[in-house]
Amino acid sequence: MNFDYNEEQQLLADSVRRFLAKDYGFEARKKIVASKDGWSPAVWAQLAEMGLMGLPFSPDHGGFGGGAVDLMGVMEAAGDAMLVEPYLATVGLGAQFVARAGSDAQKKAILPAVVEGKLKMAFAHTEKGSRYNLSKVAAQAKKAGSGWEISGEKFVVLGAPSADTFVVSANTDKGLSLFLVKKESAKVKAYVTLDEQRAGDVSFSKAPGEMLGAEGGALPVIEEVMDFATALICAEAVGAMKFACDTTLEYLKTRKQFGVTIGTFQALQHRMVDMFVSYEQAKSMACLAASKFDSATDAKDRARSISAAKIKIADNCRHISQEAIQLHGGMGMTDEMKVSHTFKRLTMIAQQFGDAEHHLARFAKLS
Amino acid sequence: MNFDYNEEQQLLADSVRRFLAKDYGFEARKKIVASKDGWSPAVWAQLAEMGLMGLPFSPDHGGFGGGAVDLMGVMEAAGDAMLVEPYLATVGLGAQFVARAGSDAQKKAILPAVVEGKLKMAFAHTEKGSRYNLSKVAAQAKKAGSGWEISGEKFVVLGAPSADTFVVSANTDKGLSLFLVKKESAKVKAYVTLDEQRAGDVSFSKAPGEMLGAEGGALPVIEEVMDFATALICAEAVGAMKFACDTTLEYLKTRKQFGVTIGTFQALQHRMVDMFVSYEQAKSMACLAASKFDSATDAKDRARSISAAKIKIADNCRHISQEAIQLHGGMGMTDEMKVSHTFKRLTMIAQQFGDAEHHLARFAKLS
Amino acid sequence: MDLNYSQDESAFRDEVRGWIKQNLPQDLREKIANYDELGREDLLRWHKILAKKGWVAPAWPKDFGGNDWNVVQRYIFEEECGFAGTPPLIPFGLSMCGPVILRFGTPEQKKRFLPGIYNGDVFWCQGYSEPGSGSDLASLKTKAERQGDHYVVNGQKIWTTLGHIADWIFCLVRTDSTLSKRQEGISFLLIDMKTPGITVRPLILMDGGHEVNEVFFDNVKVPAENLIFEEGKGWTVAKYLLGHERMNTGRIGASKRELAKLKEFAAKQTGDDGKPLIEDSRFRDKLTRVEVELMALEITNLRFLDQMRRSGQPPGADVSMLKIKGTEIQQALTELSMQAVGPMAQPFKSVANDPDFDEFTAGLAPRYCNFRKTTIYAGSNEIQRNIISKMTLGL
Amino acid sequence: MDLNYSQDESAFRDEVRGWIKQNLPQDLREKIANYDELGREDLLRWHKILAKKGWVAPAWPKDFGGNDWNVVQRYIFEEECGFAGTPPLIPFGLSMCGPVILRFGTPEQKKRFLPGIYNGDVFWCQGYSEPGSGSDLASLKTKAERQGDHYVVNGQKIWTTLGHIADWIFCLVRTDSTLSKRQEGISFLLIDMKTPGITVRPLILMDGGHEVNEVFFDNVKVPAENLIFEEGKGWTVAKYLLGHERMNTGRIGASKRELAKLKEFAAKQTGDDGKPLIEDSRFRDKLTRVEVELMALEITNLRFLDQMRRSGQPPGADVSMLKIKGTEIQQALTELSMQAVGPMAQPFKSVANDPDFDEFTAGLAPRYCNFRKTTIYAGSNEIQRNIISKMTLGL
Repeated sequence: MNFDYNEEQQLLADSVRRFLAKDYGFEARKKIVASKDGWSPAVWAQLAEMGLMGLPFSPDHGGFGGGAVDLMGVMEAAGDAMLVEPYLATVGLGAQFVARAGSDAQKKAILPAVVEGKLKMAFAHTEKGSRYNLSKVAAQAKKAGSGWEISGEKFVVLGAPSADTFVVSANTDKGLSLFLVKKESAKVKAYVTLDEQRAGDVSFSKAPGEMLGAEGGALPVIEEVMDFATALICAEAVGAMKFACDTTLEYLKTRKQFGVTIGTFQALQHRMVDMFVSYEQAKSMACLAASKFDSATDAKDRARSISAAKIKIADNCRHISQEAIQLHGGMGMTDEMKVSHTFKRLTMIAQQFGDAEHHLARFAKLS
Repeated sequence: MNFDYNEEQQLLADSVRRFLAKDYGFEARKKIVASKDGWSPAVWAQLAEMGLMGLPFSPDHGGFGGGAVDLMGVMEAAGDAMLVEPYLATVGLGAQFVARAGSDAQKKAILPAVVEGKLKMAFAHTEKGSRYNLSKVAAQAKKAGSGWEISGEKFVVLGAPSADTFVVSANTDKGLSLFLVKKESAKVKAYVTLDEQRAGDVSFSKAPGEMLGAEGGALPVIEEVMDFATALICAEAVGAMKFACDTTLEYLKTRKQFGVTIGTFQALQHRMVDMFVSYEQAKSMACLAASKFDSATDAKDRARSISAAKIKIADNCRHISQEAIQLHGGMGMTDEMKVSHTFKRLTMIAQQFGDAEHHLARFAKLS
Repeated sequence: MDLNYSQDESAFRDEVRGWIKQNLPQDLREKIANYDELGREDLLRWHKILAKKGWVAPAWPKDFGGNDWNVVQRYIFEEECGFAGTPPLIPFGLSMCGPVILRFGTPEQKKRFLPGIYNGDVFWCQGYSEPGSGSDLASLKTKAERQGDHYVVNGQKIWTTLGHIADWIFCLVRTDSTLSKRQEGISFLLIDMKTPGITVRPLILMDGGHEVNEVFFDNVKVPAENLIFEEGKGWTVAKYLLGHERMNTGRIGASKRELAKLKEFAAKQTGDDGKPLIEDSRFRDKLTRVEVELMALEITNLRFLDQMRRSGQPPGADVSMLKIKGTEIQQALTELSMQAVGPMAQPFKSVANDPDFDEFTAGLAPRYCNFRKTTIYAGSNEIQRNIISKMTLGL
Repeated sequence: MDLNYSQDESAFRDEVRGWIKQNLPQDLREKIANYDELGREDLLRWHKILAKKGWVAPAWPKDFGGNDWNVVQRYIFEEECGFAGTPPLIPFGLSMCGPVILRFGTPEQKKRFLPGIYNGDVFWCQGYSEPGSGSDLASLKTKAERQGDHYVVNGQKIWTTLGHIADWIFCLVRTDSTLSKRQEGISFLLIDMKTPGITVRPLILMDGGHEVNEVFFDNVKVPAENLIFEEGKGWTVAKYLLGHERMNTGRIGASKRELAKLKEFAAKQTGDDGKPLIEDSRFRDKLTRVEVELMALEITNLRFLDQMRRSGQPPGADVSMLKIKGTEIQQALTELSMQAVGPMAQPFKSVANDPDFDEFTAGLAPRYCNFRKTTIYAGSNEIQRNIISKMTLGL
């Protein structure tokens, strides 16, 4: 039993934090968000330089062979700084499919490029009306010569505008399958998300695709990768919650009304305490999610833990974000304060990859 | 639009309150609860004397032709004093079936006796495993000569130990029907309930019964009477909540710790405020329940309002009762304090005739 | 007890409802329905339509364009506007500055300012809060120094709603800093926003919207005749204003409209199980609990009105309860709307102004963000709890 | 990061689990499972079994029967007891009075009192709270006046858990009322419950149970040798005691057992739709949220232990968090158990001692009532929030 990061994990987390503190302060981030593409190639290159792209991939492809726990410290730092670069889309989603389901040739073709920061990816899966149901896909794939042609429309594809290669889910005669599709064959309608990331709706019309993994065997892989990404955003949420709690506490200690700091008001003190308790409980579940992802004995055990974690994270994202704004009063409502951006990211994390209700249903089904 | 009781209603409520304040104080009630039968014939006679038994029955049978709204003030007073006499069982349930579904002969035979306080009734309906589902009945009725023979086991029959006549639900070939069964033909296993009333499990074995209402047509009547009784306990809850709020406020103003009354602590102030807001919201829904029962245009409209009211009452019973105890600290836990008894009654009302979840489901179905 | 409106009240409601239906311009109706931002012209257009009808300031004396509506009629009118989805009547002129001038103004001030307020020719904003004075209003520092026939104002106001489109601002300023009681030495001043020395800086909210501003005063010369009531008696004026009757604190009409809309579009959303989302008990029960809370609040509000009508007393701390519950309900509705669309809540703004971009759905999450303000503004819900605790409960 | 126990820790857990399985008498196990009240003999029987094994006071020095378990082992032991459902070890002797005597007692006092505590021959209770001194302990008034070689005690204690079956009581008493600082002039005194002048009055709780008492002292003569530490230094002793390491504040083992039991019997209950209640999402989701909260609390607790083990520091305000969440979970579980049985929650006590009366089901609602105490006792959850606010957050 041990809840510390090991030395490597700690060193990496520290260096990411140092880098973000230096080059990714609130003002620097604001400029990046306002830039044309909404993310910074320089930051991206730096993250790759630090080894973050390769962290969860095999040394065979230039990576470090890490698991979800190895990424926790990084994601916490990303949550604190609210990193908008397509790290989750590429490392947490897109490339995970290649690593877990790809052929040796596919891995060789893609993973080293990802590790070096030269290739960005995105997972095009959600469709209109599928909500959080992972198995509901209308997109179709038809055999065309030695390859496939993919047709369908995907929505809210995280990192779509910057992706070089998409992992796309579509049905063949044998069922749900995955395909690699180049950006040239995808039509992306880009937008900024509430939490200032870039995403898009992506349509494919007879787009040439290369099958990834077994035909008709996509669902378990999708579940696995989504669980992985969910564990990552749980850790990211913990980083963002920590900032929200710390900055609110700081505000209570400095903001004066009626001649005293507002932190002397007992009603606010008790609510601040409840925020911190929420944070600790959420952190515990983020630990569970990451470590169970790495160590679970079977898919059911894994999925159950991830859903349990996401229930708590979703509930506590709401609690902490709402209280952080309320206790800040008007100032917390303004775009000028970092905490309002943290509020937006926490709000989105609560729903991303399934809201509390989705995971309550999944948890019950798995019990 | 008018939220006051009319003069008659107000006079009656006042006289009930006066009587209960004088003869049904906490100590007097304690003695009644501890007595062999757990209720007081003297109080019962007094309630009849004041006209409470006849309130919601037709003048044809000696009553006053009142509706649910006319009973609100009485039930609020009963909730404040925590009346344990089988008033709800007789006037709110048993005799209501006779008044609403009975033949002229049955009305004549029963209602005047009820109005005079000479006949007590109970509704034997709930069975093991039926939970709050009103249509699930296993008891059977078979034709036997000109009458019927009823067999089955009923649970948690409110007022069973004191009932002279039972209204019993049972299935015939034509479906769910109601029957009048005399106490001599019923076997009652009596108990005290958590909230210090008397109830019992009642079994019938080929008990001679007289059909009440149309054969196979019982369900709409049961729904109607249960809605009536639900409206009554909503008003009763409001009376109990009012006491819980008032006595807790009083405690906050008198109990000293750290040299000051604990009502000076802002965290407690805000919680006390939330209790009062809860009370006002609950009271509004009790008004809705009673007045919609009396004025609803159809059964669906009625049922929807009653379920909405019960949802709010159930939620706020929990909120107010739990906070009342917590803010009282240890003292609130003791049998010596009236508030602990109010806690128990509010706890039971939250579940009686369907908990919040039951009524959420019903409300959704009716919308 | 009768929860229904009387025949007269019902007739009045029907009249109001019918008139709004006839007179609310379709484009304004749609802007509201789509949660579009309303500009100065949109707001004043509806204001003027109501002014022409004589319904814009019911509580004003008849001589100044008011009418004799009782509290119930005023409530009905406001709730009908809310339920129909009319543009809001901006309160700063009509229900704040106007009543103050009516109560404390000189005949000249009344003649000068009231018609512009009534007719919607002059757009007002409010200069109360300061960076250091939020909940603790009496600590305000903006200074006004008497110099001959004018005051020279220096200082800063914040949270000035619509200050960027306003013509005039009414301010609480400190005219005497030497007094020990902070409530003394405060004065109530009317200031033309075009006066040299005034700078308005937008405060963008987290949803990207521009509603509020900082207003800076740098040696702003204000004619002494713009002082309302006596110098140093501004706190009296402010207290009168705060106690001024407001009927629609709970915003029940608007919440009913939002609830109906949410139900309608939740029925069109698909749940995880492929059925309409509204049939999913997990979503439905959250919705039901808000619906029930709103039903309760409407009755609570009517109960208070009934009491007011009968007692002739202005509402007390009851208004605080309506504020607390009303804003909680508004927030719950915006949150459920955002949750109803599931993953589609994420998109915020199209990069290339894509005409297909679903602006309505994309507006739901920002709206949720924006509505966090409701429990903060107009006396935060914590302050409302303090008020009830003190005034109603005597703690 | 590794959330699992090490091989050694797992082996230890298996050893404890196996031993409890072998040594917990079946009748005691059933009493606990049925929520029966445990009497003095029941409690002491299990105490003595553990004492014989040498496991009754792990944190005591080895010389006095303790063992070298580290914090994780102690936690494991306590959680295994909780999960298996053993009778509780009454803390007044073993983890309150004992440690105090070990720290502050004279060699004579150690020799005289510790064996009885350890072996379970002497049953202790605690005399801290008074009617006027609950959360504000330092305001206590019970007086002890030195007269020659003894103290004369007058006053009243309240909430004395198990005082009616206790042999001895340790008390905080005021030996000097002249000092301005209320924490001074308090002394820590051991009193034989058989001493003339002591009256124990039951305080029946709302579930009908007799757990707590009032204890009245009327000129009770206590030998001066029963004073612990110096006269007037009782507050030092009390603070030491409050800071004394407790591992099972969250009572996670017991809650896991209750959760498993609740799931099992909710599967046997019928929902409104005729299916097992546990498949009803309305019930199930409430259960799941408690389950998840408990999973989180277990990990939070282990995180704190891991920190303690590494730092060698006693737990700080973290314990307050475990108390808050642990008791909330316990209350939620009792409430869900009551709700699970629906209308069957009403029966409380059979009138004619009917042998068929379902005592278990009838015990659920009273248990819910009884567990309201958990957020009140041992420092109410409000006090715990004050502690975190001050100690952890620096507010």
